[in-house]
Amino acid sequence: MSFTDWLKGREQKARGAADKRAVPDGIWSKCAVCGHIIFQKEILSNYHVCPECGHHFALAPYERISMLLDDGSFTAIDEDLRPQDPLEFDGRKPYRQSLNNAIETTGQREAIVTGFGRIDSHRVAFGVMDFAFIAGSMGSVVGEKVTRLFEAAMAEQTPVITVAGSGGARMQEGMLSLMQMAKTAAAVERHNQAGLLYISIFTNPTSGGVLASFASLADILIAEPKAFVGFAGPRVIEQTLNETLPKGFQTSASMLEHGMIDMIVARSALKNTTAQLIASLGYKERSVV
Amino acid sequence: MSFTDWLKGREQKARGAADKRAVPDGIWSKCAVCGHIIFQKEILSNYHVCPECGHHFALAPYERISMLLDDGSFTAIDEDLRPQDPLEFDGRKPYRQSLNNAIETTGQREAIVTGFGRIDSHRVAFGVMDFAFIAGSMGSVVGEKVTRLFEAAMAEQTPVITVAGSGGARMQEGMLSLMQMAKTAAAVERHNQAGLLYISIFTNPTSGGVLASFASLADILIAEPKAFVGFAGPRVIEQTLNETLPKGFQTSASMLEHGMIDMIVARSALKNTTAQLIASLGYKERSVV
Amino acid sequence: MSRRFYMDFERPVVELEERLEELKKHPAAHQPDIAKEIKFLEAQMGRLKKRVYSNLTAWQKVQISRHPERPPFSAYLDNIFHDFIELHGDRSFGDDQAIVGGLAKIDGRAVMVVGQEKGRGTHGRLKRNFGMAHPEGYRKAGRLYKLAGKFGLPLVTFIDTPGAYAGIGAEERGQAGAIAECLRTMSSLPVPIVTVNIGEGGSGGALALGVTDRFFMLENAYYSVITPEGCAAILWQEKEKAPEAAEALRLTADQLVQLGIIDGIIPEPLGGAHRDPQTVARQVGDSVIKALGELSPVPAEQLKQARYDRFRRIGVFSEGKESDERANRSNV
Amino acid sequence: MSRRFYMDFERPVVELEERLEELKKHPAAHQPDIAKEIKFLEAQMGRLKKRVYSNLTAWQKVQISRHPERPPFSAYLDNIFHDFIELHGDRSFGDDQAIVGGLAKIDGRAVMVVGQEKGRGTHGRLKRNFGMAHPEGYRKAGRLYKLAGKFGLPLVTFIDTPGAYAGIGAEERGQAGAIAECLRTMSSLPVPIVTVNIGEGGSGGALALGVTDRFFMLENAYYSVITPEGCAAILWQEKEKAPEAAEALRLTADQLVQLGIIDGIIPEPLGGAHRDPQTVARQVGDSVIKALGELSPVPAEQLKQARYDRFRRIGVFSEGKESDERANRSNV
Ligand SMILES: [Zn+2]
Ligand SMILES: [Zn+2]
Repeated sequence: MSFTDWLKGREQKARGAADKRAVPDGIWSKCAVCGHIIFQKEILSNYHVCPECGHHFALAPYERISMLLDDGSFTAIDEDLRPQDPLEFDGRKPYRQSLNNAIETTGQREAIVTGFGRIDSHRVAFGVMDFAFIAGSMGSVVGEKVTRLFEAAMAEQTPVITVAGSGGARMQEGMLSLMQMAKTAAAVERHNQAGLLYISIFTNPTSGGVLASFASLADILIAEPKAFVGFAGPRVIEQTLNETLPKGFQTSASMLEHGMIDMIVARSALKNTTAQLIASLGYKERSVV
Repeated sequence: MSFTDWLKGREQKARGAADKRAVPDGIWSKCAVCGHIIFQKEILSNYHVCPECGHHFALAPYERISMLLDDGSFTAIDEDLRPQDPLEFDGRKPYRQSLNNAIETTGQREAIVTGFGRIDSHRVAFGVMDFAFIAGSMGSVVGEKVTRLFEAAMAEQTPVITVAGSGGARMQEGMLSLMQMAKTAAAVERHNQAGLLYISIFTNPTSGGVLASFASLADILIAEPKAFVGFAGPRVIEQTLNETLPKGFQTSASMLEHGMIDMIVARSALKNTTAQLIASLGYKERSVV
Repeated sequence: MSRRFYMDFERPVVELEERLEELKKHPAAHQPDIAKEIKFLEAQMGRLKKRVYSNLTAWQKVQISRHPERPPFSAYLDNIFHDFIELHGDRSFGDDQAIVGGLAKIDGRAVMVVGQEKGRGTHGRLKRNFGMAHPEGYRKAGRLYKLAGKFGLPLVTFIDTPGAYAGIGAEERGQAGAIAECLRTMSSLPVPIVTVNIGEGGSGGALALGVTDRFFMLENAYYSVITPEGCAAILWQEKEKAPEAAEALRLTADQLVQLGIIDGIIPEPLGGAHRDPQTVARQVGDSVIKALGELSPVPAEQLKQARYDRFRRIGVFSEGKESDERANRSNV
Repeated sequence: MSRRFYMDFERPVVELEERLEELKKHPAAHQPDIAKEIKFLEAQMGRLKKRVYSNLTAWQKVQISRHPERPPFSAYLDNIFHDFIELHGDRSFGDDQAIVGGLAKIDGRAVMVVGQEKGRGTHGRLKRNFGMAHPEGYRKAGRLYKLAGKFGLPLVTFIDTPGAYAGIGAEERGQAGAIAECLRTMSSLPVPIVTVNIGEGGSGGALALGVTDRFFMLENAYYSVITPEGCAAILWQEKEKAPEAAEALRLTADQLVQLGIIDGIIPEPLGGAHRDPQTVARQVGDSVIKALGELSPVPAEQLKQARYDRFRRIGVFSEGKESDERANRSNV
């Protein structure tokens, strides 16, 4: 099983929606982790977290926006950026076809939504990735949108918040994808050197070229509970080592224990925590620099 | 046995001179490590290194100066700084007495000699510690002389080279000694922020408050072979852990393996290496900053 | 009653306390003669406490600073600060629980707060390694210092450690270098720094949180270049001389004010901070708030220069011809 | 003769080479008819080599880039640079032997040089972990980058890695973060950077040495977002499709020039760099020296801006109303 398959498995497990049924009282789902039966409105009121086991189901970008940003405050930017097929990449499935499928399934044009909004009235530049769009992979469009987001935030002197969920760089755009790592890292560094705040939130899963570029370069790194967070896929590591991995390896808890992230924050507390961080760090007195 | 005893044992071992005899052909010594009999002039011509086992014998400051700096190029500064006994410290032996003994034995006024000289014609600020002076410990005078050395180097825009050999902070000056760590670290940092080069050389032994302050903050860290380099004394660690320490622990080789120093350089190559480093790093083109 | 932890010199106080409590529990406690004895003993108690605690030796203070019930950093965090968000990890090896840090507010002002945490109870102490940090702890601290610098947040640090941990992994991962980097970073940080030593100030491991603009000590805290035991082992060749070493090292708050090394002493109730943690915390909070108020208007360059000068002038030595000696004792 | 390592597609060349060598060793090699055959075979050899090596597929180039006799970074270090002083360690955990770096001179100019070293021989390869670095290797690289920045030394990097190491310790010590920090540091380094990919350019682990002002590749080197095998396993669900994946990924030097990602190709002798390491090294040296000559007069701010722009413009996408599409293909 490839890393992407493995991730997709996790993803499907994570979407209670996969197991959605209608009964007279309403629509219900079954938590893929604990088996608990949950009514849809209960899921919605509980931040898409299983009330039984605390599993954090995957979110679509606009669900995330509605949970994290002030109501109606978000305005997308660069919505009209669309992927091309510069390598005319033809694997088992042509890239064009993968793109069309992803666009159809998610209703998005690419694996990230970027724009400006408010968190507890603080204006922020905001980007949220969509793992459902070709495993949240970063190709030219994701790289460009992330870079423009940081540039726009610099122009406006606002903090940036990103929510990552990604399998890594997008293979089908080859080296153009790898170069987005350099491009986004450079943009983050400029924003950093301007003294501005960047908060990066890792959701399940965050890995590969996204974790090894912009997403790791924030002032504050937050992970959702029980998220997969790691550079290499566990299958790759198992093949390298020819042994099974320790329990809890590459989870947000392990990342915290090994000093890689600042904190794990449950989805229900994410908005408050983020707002508090921005209140402390987001608008410094320039005089002290 | 205390750390200082242990260090003193090493020190005595290291000084082949302790075992010096006169025979008709000249003066000879016995290497305390391998037992080899060495004539004094052979020691001198071999950089005070045992030709049999490569053991680096301890050097007096002016021996070090003659090996590392261009002949006759050294001019000492701040020679007239002398220790006081601000705490009127009275251990098993009064501090005044320890000082007088040290001054008598070493012919030095304190545990460091500082000044300016040339290495392969490059002008440098230079400081060398004397372990024979109360275990090379850093009290007010050592801290002040190190600080003045960095300040003078900043004024002249020259690199600084220090040769450390120290058991740590000087207990008999209490907190005044601990504060020298902060004072010297701050001076190094100013010199660093001015874009100037600092090369720190660890000799046997370098430990405690000297290793945990200015001596570790250099751009390039060099250790002599087989030197003891560590923060805490091995006896302290053994007591903490209640077990014996791994072989080679806290040696320059172990420091290299664990990524803490840039290189180990034999005494015979030290001048050349230092000169080469200064040639590359010491006189940068200011335009690029 | 469960026996409290007490130090040798406290025995008379504790014995009297126990007798008093026993009497008060007595069914006939309200009877005139017993009530009278209680009253008498209570008066005696006040005098006894004053006698025992008012003239503590250096070594007795060291013992109080190590009292197992002494309020650790977390007590001050809870009592003085609000909206604390802990920030974890050194971003390269681990999250050392012996040092705790994060964003918080004090009196409405956002600050970065970093302190050494000894923990409470056996489990807590083990988890915190008795407040003895590994290099990753100092690297976490350094990371938070820099974050404070980037965002212009004042830094408040709390010292309470017997010393940096002395162990194999700690040495192998560069304990000395990690501490040195903290000194370097603090020395040039462009924000106000206020430090409180709330208990043990053990050597370089403490100083890594102490290159500061204002340094306060609790009355019974100590701050020393080496532990009294370590000093005794080296200079007297016997650990039992720790009380003498404690005296000789001049490690108490009042002695360090005299030496010009610290700025102020925060009083403790008779017997130590653990006898009234709330009051002590409030007084610590007041000192920190006042110092932040003084430092905050100062421009960054001026702050850094003043901090440099503060340490620059510490040291006692003589200079010049021996006959014409001019001693530098500006700090004494 | 000891059998040389060869790749499948090289078999005809190797067989002919072996026959030729045998003939030459023959006692009667000087006799006219044998001498004539040798001459004939040598002519044939030239044609054969050209046929076999001139139109290599992407996958064949990947195989050449991994040839066990291919000159590693150390060969270039020895041949192009002089006065090399190796600088070790990340100053916090270890000294990763998969990345080698230090001060050196090239054509008399002092530079910082950092490269991935695969090692030679079984022992050497193991010691170098086959050129796959751990986080401490990337942290060492980052430390040397900053040192170059502080002292205004141009940075020369050599890429040759299948990828960053994928292992438990590597993950636990923050492989992703360590790579990201390298990208960040290189992107804002105030000195000229020149990079040569001498063999394998495996993904983020290679890019951590490649945020540069000039990027050269040896003719048979590859540079890819993922190894062909990895790509085949994921997209084709079978590793055996690696040749197809190699083709699809556009990972060869000439394809990357076309994509505007690299600046130049340094030729190799027919069959690969291992057939004439000296000549290849000389050509690599010439390219580096020329690039350094061009970049050195450029002021730091301008260098940094140009480097930002270089990566800023990479990416292929369309923008605007779908009907009125304006594609960004500036780099193609
Ligand atoms: Zn559940
Ligand atoms: Zn010997």
